[in-house]
Amino acid sequence: MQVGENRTTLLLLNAAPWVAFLAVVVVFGVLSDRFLTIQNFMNILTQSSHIAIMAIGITFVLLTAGIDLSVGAIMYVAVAVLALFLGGIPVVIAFPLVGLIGVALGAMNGYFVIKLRGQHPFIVTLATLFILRGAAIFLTDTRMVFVEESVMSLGRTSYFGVPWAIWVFAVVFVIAWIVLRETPFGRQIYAVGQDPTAAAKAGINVPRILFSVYCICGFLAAVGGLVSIAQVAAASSTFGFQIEFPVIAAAVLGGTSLFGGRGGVVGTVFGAVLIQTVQSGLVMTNATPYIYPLVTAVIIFLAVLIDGLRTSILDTLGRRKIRVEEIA
Amino acid sequence: MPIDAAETPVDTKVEIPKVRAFRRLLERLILSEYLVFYITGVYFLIVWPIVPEIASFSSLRNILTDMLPLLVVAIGQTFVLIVAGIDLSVTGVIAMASVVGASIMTSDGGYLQGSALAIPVGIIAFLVVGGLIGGFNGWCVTRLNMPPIIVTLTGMMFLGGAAIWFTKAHSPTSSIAGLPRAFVAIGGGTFAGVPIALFVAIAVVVVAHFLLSQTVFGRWLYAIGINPKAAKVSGVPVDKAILWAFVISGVCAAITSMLLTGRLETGTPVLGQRILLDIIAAVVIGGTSLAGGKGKIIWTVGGVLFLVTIDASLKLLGSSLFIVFAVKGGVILLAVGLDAMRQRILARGSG
Amino acid sequence: KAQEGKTVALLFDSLVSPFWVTGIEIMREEAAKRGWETLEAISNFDDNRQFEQVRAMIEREVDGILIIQTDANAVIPAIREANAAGIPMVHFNRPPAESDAYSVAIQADNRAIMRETVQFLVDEAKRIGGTYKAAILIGDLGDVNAIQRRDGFFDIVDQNKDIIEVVSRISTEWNADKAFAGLTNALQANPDINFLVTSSDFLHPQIEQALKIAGKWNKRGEEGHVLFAGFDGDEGAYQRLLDGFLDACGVQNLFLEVDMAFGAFTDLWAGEKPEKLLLDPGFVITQDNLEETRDAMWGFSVWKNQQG
Amino acid sequence: MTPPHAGGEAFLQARELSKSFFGVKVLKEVGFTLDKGEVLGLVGENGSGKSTAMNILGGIHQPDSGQMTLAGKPYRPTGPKDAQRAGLAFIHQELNLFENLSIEENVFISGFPKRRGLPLINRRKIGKETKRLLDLVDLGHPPGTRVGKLSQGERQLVEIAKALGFDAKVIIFDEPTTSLSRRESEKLFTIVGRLKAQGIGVIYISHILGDVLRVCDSVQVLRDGAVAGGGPRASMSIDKIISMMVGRKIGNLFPPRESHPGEVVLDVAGLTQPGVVKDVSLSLRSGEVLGVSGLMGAGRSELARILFGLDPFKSGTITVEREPLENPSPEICMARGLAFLTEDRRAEGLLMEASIRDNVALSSLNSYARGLSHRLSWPKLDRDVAEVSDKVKVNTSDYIRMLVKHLSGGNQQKVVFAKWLLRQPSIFILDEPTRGIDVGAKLEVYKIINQLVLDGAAILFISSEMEELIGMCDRIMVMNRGEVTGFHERGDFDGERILETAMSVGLREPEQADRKER
Ligand SMILES: Nc1ncnc2c1ncn2[C@@H]1O[C@H](COP(=O)(O)OP(=O)(O)OP(=O)(O)O)[C@@H](O)[C@H]1O
Ligand SMILES: Nc1ncnc2c1ncn2[C@@H]1O[C@H](COP(=O)(O)OP(=O)(O)OP(=O)(O)O)[C@@H](O)[C@H]1O
Ligand SMILES: [Mg+2]
Ligand SMILES: [Mg+2]
Repeated sequence: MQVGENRTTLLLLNAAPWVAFLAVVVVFGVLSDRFLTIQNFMNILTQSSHIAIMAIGITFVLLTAGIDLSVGAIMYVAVAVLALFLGGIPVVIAFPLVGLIGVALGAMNGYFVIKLRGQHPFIVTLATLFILRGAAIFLTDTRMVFVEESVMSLGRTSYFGVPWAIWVFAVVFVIAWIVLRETPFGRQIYAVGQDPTAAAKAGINVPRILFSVYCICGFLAAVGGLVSIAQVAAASSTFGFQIEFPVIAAAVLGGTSLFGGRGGVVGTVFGAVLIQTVQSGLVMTNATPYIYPLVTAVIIFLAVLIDGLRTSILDTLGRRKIRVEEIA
Repeated sequence: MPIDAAETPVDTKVEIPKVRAFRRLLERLILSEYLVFYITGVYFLIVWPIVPEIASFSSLRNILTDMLPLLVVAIGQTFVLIVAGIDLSVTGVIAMASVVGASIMTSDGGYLQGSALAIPVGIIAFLVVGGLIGGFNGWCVTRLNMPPIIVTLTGMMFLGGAAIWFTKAHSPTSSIAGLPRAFVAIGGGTFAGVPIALFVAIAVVVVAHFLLSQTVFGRWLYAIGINPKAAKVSGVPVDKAILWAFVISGVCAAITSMLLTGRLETGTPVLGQRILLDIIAAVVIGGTSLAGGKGKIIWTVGGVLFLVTIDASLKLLGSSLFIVFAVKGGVILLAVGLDAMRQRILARGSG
Repeated sequence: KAQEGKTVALLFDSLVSPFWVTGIEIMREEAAKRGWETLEAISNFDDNRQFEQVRAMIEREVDGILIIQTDANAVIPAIREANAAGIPMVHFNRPPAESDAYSVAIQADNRAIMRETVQFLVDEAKRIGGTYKAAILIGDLGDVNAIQRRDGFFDIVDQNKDIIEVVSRISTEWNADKAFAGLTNALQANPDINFLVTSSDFLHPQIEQALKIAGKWNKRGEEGHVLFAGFDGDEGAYQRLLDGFLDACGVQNLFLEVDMAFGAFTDLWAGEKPEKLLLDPGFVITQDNLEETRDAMWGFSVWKNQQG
Repeated sequence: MTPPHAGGEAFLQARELSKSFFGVKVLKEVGFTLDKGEVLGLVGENGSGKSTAMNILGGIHQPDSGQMTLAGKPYRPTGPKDAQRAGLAFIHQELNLFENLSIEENVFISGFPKRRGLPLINRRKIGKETKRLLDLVDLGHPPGTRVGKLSQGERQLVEIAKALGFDAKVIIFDEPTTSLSRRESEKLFTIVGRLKAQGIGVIYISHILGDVLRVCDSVQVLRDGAVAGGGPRASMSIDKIISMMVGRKIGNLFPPRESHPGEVVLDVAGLTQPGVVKDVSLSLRSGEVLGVSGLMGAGRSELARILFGLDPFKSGTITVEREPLENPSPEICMARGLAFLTEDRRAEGLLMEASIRDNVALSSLNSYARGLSHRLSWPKLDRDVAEVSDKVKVNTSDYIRMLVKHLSGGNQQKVVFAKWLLRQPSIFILDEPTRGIDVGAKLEVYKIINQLVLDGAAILFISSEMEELIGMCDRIMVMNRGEVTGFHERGDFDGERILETAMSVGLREPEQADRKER
């Protein structure tokens, strides 16, 4: 009986993000007649693309029950290097170099997380967050940095009517989806997140997996930085500041658990788009700017609340049942 | 080669005991719970010749008064970390309590402008804001099964925004000034030459230390941090104790808010926004574990002292923001590295 | 000269925009010219840290403190400390709140300059005819200057409600991504925006990008030109004036302000007591007076240097 | 059909393996041999080192000393992967499956076949292969089913299927039948027979000695980390194995006790929680030991947890000393004089990182607190802790600094006992109080229990060891699938009959549920 009710609740909780999304769209659609247009949908996707890309990266880390607070700092360092040192170089060379910087910085995180095992990645990446922000400030001297017209023009380029940022976003999403679902590496990430001891016993090289996910996360943070800078053209010392919050929120909102082993990039993308939809809806309805952080905070809070309820119900359902027939 | 080989044993025979003794001393130092005090001392001695001003009376006094607000909020954080939680909303509490308290006391249009009750009610408002927010955090964590990181993270975002909104509704400018002199004294005033803030901080330290080391409540907190399931089976009111840990953290943040608000003579919604990482870093550097079950007030005092000493030296050196960031990040890494090393030595020692 | 060998602390809260970067460079040059030494510190928007920096500078026994505080009220205790130590304090570009503590503030007359700037834009609008949909990019709501500029904007547009309707107030928090996203969304909601004012020139790259995407980045006189005014007077603004995309720009006279600030120190050391608030009247540079006024525009000299 | 092995050596050989954890020697120069096509049974008490020895074989732990050879070559795996490559498959005691993955993914997690030229998993291949393996163990689920959806027994079958998929030369089964019903166990024995016929070496660990004698060619007994004996099946019997395992006759183990039951202190009527327990009624008197017997998963622990307010129940009543117990929680139950010794002392019983004193004091702190501030009175607390710890003979003198994690299992169990003794409760619920402790410690525990009963306490004694129940209890209640299936009185105890009661409501025949023996 009780369990039956639980199952219904669970179904509702699982559907909750979609219901919330629908509600948000309907509310803003009623409030602003421009909201429900293809063009606006494109805008939302474009603007959420850098968050979504970084959130995809952090999904890999969260799946192993880790966390990376340094993504915003990596993003800033990557862009600062692009603007300051890779100015004259064509983007086809400059962008991969920036990606490499992201991988290197992610590798630093990964190295410390593995070496300082027993210390939560939270505190490790908190430290690298400080160090990398410091490095970026050192590079830029806190000045605003500008990128070349060749980078900026990408922010205005469309292929087949779809902006460049969305293409990048789509490519990252598809690759990430395939990697997580269809490659041995992806499935082993899930295994490590579920139970690292068992994973080690099954012969999985757990440190290697952990190291790789931080590299991926660093790489995608750099890519997110590129996508963002191509749109906004210049980066001040607040570039990427505290962006880890919406990024983590997007992943959690999409159903990726902070405790590892559960979630995926589809949900993450959904979460990122939902957050951006709300932001854009608030601007379109000319809402008072003070309310933005409040609304965002409330949305994240509700998402995690739902996740918490879902987890506890899953736990109850997962408990051993002696008398199975009574709950069927 | 053979000649060298013949000589080496002589050397090593002399060297080994010394090396061993040195190693043992080093291990003892690393294992010591007061490690951070020693490091602070060493650091101080290193920078002394570079910036002699750091040892002046007024500079030492500045270090002392600069550390008080950070210390109080870090003490609250210690309670939460001991139960294996974390409270990121403290900066939000600092901001919110600051503007709410100020809105009551301010002489330009405060709720109790000019009333004799203004200051007591204002102080109570600070504490109530902190206590309520802490209580809400604790409730979410214990009752709604939400991870503390996220609960308090959203709390931080929400309160930061709400504090600006609140200020906007109470002041034409971006902050609330005109606070009564008697209140301002809490942050900046002195009594018999001693900063009043020092009395406040000492009171907090003493009460917190007593709670943690001498009372049933303190034992409960440690037990929960080590193993909440076992604590529950042993009859510890786990949920209630965690709730109270968050309330204490909120109240401590509110006291810090009072100190800072008094010091700047202004209620501002961005107060403390940038010190979140300092707070957690200070507690962790002191030796309190993020994994719970381990922590002492005296350790936190050491961690805060260390951080503020470094900060003071960097300020006197006129260091750039880059160095400040890099040093802080490096220090956190160093602290976790030392802790990892300590764990390894302990495991070996018993193996 | 008695002034040689003086040490002055320059306490900035950030260097986010070219305005501050150029400001600190002009200060360093000026100070060097006068034979002063400078100590610098940046608070990264933390009031309490800045208070502690002031105390550290007092500790270092500097001869004067030039400060750019984040919050007008929260700086008062720092002024008191400086007063008590007998060290002159000068606020650059942002005045402190009213108080009994004594210090000298140099400030651009933001509201007046913004009024004048927007007035030029309104005159242009009247000249061209038709009705206008206006948008403003507002700065950080915790910054006095941002609020004064916003008020200056509304002073003028509110008088001209018959032809101008404000359809969008975009909060930027002095943050480039927020500005970009906000403007893009505003243009989405109101594709007919044709009257745009930004509270600071450092947001020009984002504005250009957003307008380009919306197909509205057109020169003065071209079809679909958006009436566009800026504030500060940086090198980007000069370039865009030159190219004809920007119609007007309220300029803070940075050279004058630095000169006023250092003059205030000299006066204070000489035992004089200048007024608490010294205003930089600023000026508006427009398409019409570009040639005559550009030499007073700090952005022009930066621009000239960049051209080599 | 044992094939000849190289140089007269056995196919797999281990010599003088030793291993310590945290200073405690767990394996003491253990050796064994395994031929191709041989089934070796490994038995011993809990904690005697069986799993540890196998973990060394499987590359999970490295031995402190000792050598191994496989097919005549030195064998020293540095990790599980190494062991797998060498041809070793391992079915762990604790299931090693990932609930968030599908059956096929679990089977291939350590090495997926890839699509030609691509780094992608060859789904078709793993699906087909998994299907084949699942057929071997008679599990009908589609290979794509998430393991989280499977029952415990089904998961154990998946583990077995996984090991079969390795194409191994040696397979280790560490207690593979704990969650299997008889029918599935039979299936497993057939599989073992087939492996044997294929020339694969099998190591089979189990506590069910009958099974061991049935499937194994030879048996090796471990005691306290050392080899206590062994030999071919023909030379072994259950009695002989037991005396090797324990080192003495069981009869001496239970100190005699006079019993004088008094008032009913705990009365349970019609306790029901859907899916867990159904209509449980019992009454417990002071000065009485009521044993609870049943097969694994009978719901005994669950019943105990409900009684102590740790789990909810839907209907029924609990009465303590004639007062009803409403909305029980551990705090309320403790205030009413109950104590609960959990079966999982590591996870629920102890603060491993804390000192003995902190552990022993934990449940009684409030009675040592004074004044408004609840300040603890340390001297009195320390004195009482030392007294009660001495009483249960915890083997250390430094109660204040010694961390519990450094104690041996038996001493840890005594600490848990001491914790509850300090409160002086009148009703004890003991769930497997002797689990994982050595024979000497067991005897101490029995003495403590006897002393408690003499002092008038009432004891609900849950145990899986039949001998222990028979030796210690005044009455034994038997449970199966969450229901009480019968009571046995002292003097009328008979292992065979109790076991019969424990299985009297067949796992697969719920319609017989009302047939109760009294
Ligand atoms: N990783 C470990 N760390 C510390 N101690 C361990 C570890 N693994 C096993 N032990 C200890 O080693 C001893 C032997 O354990 P082992 O698991 O080998 O016993 P076992 O014979 O398999 O018992 P059971 O029948 O209960 O499975 C126990 O006392 C156990 O507590
Ligand atoms: N069918 C099962 N499904 C899931 N977990 C099980 C199952 N059977 C046993 N377990 C787990 O194995 C652990 C060890 O079982 P244990 O030996 O305590 O069984 P038991 O005490 O005989 O069972 P019970 O306490 O239900 O009578 C249990 O605590 C339980 O978590
Ligand atoms: Mg075992
Ligand atoms: Mg049990």
